[in-house]
Amino acid sequence: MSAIAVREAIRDAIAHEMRQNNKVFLIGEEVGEYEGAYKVSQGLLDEFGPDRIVDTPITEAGFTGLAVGAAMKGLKPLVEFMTWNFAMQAIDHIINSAAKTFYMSGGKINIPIVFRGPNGRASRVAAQHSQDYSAWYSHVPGLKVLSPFDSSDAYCLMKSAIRDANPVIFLEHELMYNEKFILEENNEYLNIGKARIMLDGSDITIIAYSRAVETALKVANTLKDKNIYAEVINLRSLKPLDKNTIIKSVKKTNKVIIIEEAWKQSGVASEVLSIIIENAFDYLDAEPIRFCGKEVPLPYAENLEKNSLPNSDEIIKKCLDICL
Amino acid sequence: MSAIAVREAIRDAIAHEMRQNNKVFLIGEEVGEYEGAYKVSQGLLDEFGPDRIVDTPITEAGFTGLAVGAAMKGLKPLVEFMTWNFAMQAIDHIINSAAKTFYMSGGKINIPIVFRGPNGRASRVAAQHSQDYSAWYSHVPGLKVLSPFDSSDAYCLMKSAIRDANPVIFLEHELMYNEKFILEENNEYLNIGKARIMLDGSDITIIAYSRAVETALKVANTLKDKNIYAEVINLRSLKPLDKNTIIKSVKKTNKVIIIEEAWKQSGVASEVLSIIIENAFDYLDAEPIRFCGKEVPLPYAENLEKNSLPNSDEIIKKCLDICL
Amino acid sequence: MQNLECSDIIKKLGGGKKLTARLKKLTSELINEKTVYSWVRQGIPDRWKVAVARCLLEDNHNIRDYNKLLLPGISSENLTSANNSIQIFSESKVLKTNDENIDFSVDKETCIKIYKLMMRIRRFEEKVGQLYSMGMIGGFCHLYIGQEGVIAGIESIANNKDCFITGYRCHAHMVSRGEPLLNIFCELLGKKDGSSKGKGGSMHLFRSENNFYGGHGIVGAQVPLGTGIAFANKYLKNNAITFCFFGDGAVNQGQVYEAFNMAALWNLPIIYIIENNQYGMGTSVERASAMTELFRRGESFGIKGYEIDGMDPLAVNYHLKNIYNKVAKENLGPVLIEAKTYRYRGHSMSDPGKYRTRQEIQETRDNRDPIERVRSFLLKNEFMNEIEVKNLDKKIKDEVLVASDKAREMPLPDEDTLYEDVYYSKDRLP
Amino acid sequence: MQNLECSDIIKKLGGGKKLTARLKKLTSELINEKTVYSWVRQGIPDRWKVAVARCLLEDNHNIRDYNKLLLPGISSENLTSANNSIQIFSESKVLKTNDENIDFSVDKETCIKIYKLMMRIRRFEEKVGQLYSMGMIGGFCHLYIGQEGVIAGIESIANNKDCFITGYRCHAHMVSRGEPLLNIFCELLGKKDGSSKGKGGSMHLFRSENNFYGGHGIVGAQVPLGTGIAFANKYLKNNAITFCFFGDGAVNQGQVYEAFNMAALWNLPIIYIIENNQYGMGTSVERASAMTELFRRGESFGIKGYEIDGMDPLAVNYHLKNIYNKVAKENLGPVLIEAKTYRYRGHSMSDPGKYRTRQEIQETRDNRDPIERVRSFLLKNEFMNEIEVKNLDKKIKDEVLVASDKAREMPLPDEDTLYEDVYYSKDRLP
Ligand SMILES: Cc1ncc(C[n+]2csc(CCOP(=O)(O)OP(=O)(O)O)c2C)c(N)n1
Ligand SMILES: Cc1ncc(C[n+]2csc(CCOP(=O)(O)OP(=O)(O)O)c2C)c(N)n1
Ligand SMILES: [Mg+2]
Ligand SMILES: [Mg+2]
Repeated sequence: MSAIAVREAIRDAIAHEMRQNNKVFLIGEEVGEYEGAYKVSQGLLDEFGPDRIVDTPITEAGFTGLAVGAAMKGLKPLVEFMTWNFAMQAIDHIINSAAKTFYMSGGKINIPIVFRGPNGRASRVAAQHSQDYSAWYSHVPGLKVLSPFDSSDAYCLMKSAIRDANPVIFLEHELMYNEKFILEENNEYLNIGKARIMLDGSDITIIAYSRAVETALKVANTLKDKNIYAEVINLRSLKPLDKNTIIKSVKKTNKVIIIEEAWKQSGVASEVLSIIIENAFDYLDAEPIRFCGKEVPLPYAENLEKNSLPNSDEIIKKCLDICL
Repeated sequence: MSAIAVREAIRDAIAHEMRQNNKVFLIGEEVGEYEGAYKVSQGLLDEFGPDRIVDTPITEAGFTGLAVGAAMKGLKPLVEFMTWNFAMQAIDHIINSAAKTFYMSGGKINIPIVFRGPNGRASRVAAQHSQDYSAWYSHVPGLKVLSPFDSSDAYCLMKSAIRDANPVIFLEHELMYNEKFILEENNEYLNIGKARIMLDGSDITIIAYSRAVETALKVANTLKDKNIYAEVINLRSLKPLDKNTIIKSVKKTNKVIIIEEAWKQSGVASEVLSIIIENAFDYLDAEPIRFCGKEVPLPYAENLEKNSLPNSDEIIKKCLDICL
Repeated sequence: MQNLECSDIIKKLGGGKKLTARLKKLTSELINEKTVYSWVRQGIPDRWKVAVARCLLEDNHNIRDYNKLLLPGISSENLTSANNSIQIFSESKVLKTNDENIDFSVDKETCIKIYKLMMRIRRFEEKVGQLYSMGMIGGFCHLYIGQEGVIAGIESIANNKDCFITGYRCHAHMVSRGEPLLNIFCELLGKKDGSSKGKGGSMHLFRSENNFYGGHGIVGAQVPLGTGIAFANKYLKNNAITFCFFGDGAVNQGQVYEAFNMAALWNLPIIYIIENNQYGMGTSVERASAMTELFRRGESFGIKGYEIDGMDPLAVNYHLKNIYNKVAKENLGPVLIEAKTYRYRGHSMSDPGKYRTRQEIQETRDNRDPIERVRSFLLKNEFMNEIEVKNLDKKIKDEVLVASDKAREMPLPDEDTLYEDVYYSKDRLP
Repeated sequence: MQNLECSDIIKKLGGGKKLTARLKKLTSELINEKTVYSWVRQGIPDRWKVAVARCLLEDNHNIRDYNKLLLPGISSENLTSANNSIQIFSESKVLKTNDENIDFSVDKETCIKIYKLMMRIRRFEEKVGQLYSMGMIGGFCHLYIGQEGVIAGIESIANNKDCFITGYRCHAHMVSRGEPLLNIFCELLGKKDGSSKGKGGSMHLFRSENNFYGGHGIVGAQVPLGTGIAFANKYLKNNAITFCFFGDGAVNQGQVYEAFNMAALWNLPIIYIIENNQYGMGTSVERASAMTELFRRGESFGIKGYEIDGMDPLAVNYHLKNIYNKVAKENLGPVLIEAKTYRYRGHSMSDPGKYRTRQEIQETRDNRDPIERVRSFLLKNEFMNEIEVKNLDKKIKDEVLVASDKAREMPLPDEDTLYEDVYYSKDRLP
């Protein structure tokens, strides 16, 4: 069990599934010869050839609609968005053509498709290239929404996503691509809809997803030094959300904070908080708190950019407040 | 003070502002000769001519981008989407070109523009024509999001929206267009960001927006028969949200439910609930509850469609549970 | 492989000193496609590239051999299609239906099939209009009356395995693809046994068993979707052709051109059909489109276009048969058809119709009705006599009536189906 | 008004019995545009409509008089533009820059201005490349080196009130529109005094006082935006022309064609410029575009296109001056320019560049460099001598160095500005 980067984990999962099922193909801008703007598809063109690794013109609406059409006809497209920001041009097809068709057709036409790419902030790329779409997509019934944190998440969830018969939104994080993690070998196909407890704890529950899990683990580590044992939950599946794991943990620890990098208003954290309130209100010793990205378009300047993220010192301070 | 329909209130507000400022123009599909698919622009072509009431081809991305460009150059476009569903084709311009430019340009280029049209369900038009975008737009900094309930809201908010120097999302409700309400004459220009207390009460707070306010008032009425006095808050401005009014009311009544027609997960109600928890946790006698639209693409069949909405009997029952 | 004359090249390039020097150097080597593409990047016009490429290709019919000479990622197919795009460019045309040199006649069987289908659609739609007026159908409802010639002409040359896709004006396509009328009526009435279990309604009809892929409510969306179906057919090598229908209003949607470009680039087996009924809602073509010869809308993307008279189903049959064969057998790639047609009814049931005159509608009905046209032809050719036609009409009318009456008695969907079909229940694909 | 010959009409229409009968009926009445448009709807080809419309229009120069004859919503402008679209159609062309019959020479002042601007851009961009490599600039950074001839040629014919808009490769346009280098450097370094207060970075530069509207990160988005600026200029009747720049990759974006259609339909004063540098990231034009003669991409929408050599700024100056005058003074409406150019550097700073050969880049630099070309011209025409040119080069190099050194010392944005500029603070417009 050696460490592998998140980028490689995604690539390996795709390659594995492509070997199993020749209806699976990858389509997007620069996925072939260039091997992906972020090199996620490295080596795939060599192995699978241009019929199955399809470079497209810069036409997100067009190639997304095309992929959804191909899925209607029985193929399994994996659509790479160079970043999720560009998927706004194609969102009508993701929502109206992919998410709603199975229902509108009374179950006749299902759309087995995976939409993937880096989501949220990268480094210094400013507002138009840094939006986090977790809340938007997880708002919409008919979609499944996955948000891996580490290589195991990425590998197993990607394989499960490709085996799923529904449209799946797969939100990667550019700043995690290079991070290496041990790949756990069991659990090859994860059940979509299960959160992952990264750290068992008894004193406070910290809920996060994507790169914010790193922040959560960092916070938990600091708290441990003060003899506070935090339970860290990596949501991993934003739709369906794993209510049971969340509620169970909160009932145990009686305290909870939620961290996300995205904007606060009607974000994922607001849903998690609402679920906790609706299901475990009487178990709470303190009000749950959300720590989110600041509600501004992401600025370019280094110092401003840094300040726009949830701040771990602030989070630690609040946790101590609550727990002591 | 005679009753006027919501449709007319919107039209009158537009006409009033167009008379004041000749940089204001209306653009969209069928807004001119056809006088709007829902007749909101009735009579405007006659009064203002085709230079200011501009019929477009069916090209949402194109005419939205065009309108944003015109706003950059100092005009004040009012963009009609025949319904907000079609704005998904244009959402990149709404978010990336309109909402973010003022920030990205360091305050150099502001985008004075209003995007408007019917949002959410209409009657029997099925999933692709029935989505409610309240949560999506109110998630995004740089936008203001308004959601009028009655003719006064519609009239005053539209006038304020047109006078605002920022991009404003104006979410109308097709099933309210024909409803008539007395127009209150003071408060011509509302401060955006203020909720409206529709009914004073002491026992429970019911928070809603758009057509759900009707449901809220109906529920409050039934409760009154049982001597329970509900305070009904019409949010009206979804971004910025009027935290003060919400919190003040909850601190008074100690109980709260939230009604919205849109999908639940990370919806507007989840934000309102989160705000309440973060600011008035200790004042609550019971957990706040959300009543939302069912999490399915809206079905066509009459009975299914009806069941997909928040059910007032269920709401009343829950209120009684909480209050008694 | 041909070694081109240096002077020739220089002449074509129009001179220029440094360029001349460079070319002289180059032409002492062998000129191949790689050189050619490299030149292009250095500013030599594409038409020159194409000309040279053509020379190179003409000398060698086993094009595959050239692949190794090409830059990575440029396949010889791209070359040929770049090549074609020039040829294609000036070839879009109006296919005259009044040309007396062409014999549009069809055999008896085909003719009767076309007639029957049009008649079933007409009667079905008329009944739908009635049910709507009675308040039994809700929401939007777009009738196809007047346009029957397009779908009937095309269905008469299509195979079962061929794929169809269209917008919200989709009842006729569903009838054409063989869905029992009862199920369509049930869907429109929001009943349990509707084609989409009552969940989709008028705009969202699908019949996957006969390759009808809807029924889409977003104007233009079906064009990339249909292109994707064609992509899948090519991927699966199943020789099916896709017919992708859209309107004269939809033709301005940007995603249409994104799809055109990919279809041409990848040589996909698809026939795009603009059903130009002259209006998108209340907007006439000339108020919506800067260039109103819609059959030429593919030219900027290398797609050949033809205008045909959609009010003449026999002409549709004739021309589409030819085009179909080229696309299917000669691997022609995408083609664009503009079928001039007309809708007699409003855009949807709530259309006040102030944007055109009654006279305009009446004249079209009187002079160009597709059903009347084929009826005359049937009679003239003695495929059927007056009485047989009458009986057929009656039979169809009865069938429609029986189906609609039955549908009205069918039950609503069970209430617990509200939550069904949001997700495919089997979590994994086979 | 001309009463057309019935036989003529019938001949042009190609016959057809019912049609003939109907036309006979019609031609006994007066034929006017209304009739013509009505015919179109009834299936008579557009080219015929246009022919007749032209006849009618030619007889009467006071076109306004016809307005009352037209269907509501069809203005005579539409008629003329429909009319034009046909003329335009086959007129797109390659404007030869090597044509020895044309005199591309410019006056001394213009020539020096062009040279200076290109040199400032080149040196600025080279410095930016250095600062990036030193880790002082973050994120994406797209250099313009090699393409300077396009912007310099265009700036040489534009007025201050004319509007510019482009994508993320926008440093050069910002320099061209007169922004002090210090502010651009500050922006790229994320400093307080940056053009966008450090909030936008390399891709989001704006200079509204000189009508530069960005600086947009979404490929293709600037095309509708620029079209909207042209719409506003027409609305405001201020006679400004908009120059809207985009790439050969952006040219496949659907919104481009939505914008083209509206620009042509409404006759907007805009010049679209495709900066065809042969690649969109790592994808060459022929791998992305089915029809690679990009200057013809407007034809399906009635927009005339010209190919020009963007590596020759004097030719750009010459051709654009003519086109500009037509658009500005003859109300020609939108025009599309494809400027063939080349970028010497990677797409952005992180581009491995495997998709092309070093040789291809080197040859272009050696043979077609726009700066070298103008330098030769300057010297040959004795506008400057060798020493003067050297001194000028040195001055520019120094200016760049001073600005970049200064920028490095400037402070970061104040931390509390994070929350500023989300909303315009004055709640209401004046
Ligand atoms: C993206 C989008 N914009 C607007 C609409 C509303 N709409 C429905 S049909 C229609 C007119 C379409 O006209 P056309 O393409 O000519 O088809 P026809 O109705 O004539 O068959 C419009 C504007 C829509 N459904 N989708
Ligand atoms: C909608 C969208 N899709 C993808 C991208 C990523 N991207 C940035 S630049 C670029 C290539 C554009 O090429 P071209 O239009 O030729 O301009 P050039 O970079 O050559 O100046 C791509 C794919 C983007 N920014 N926006
Ligand atoms: Mg139409
Ligand atoms: Mg390029």
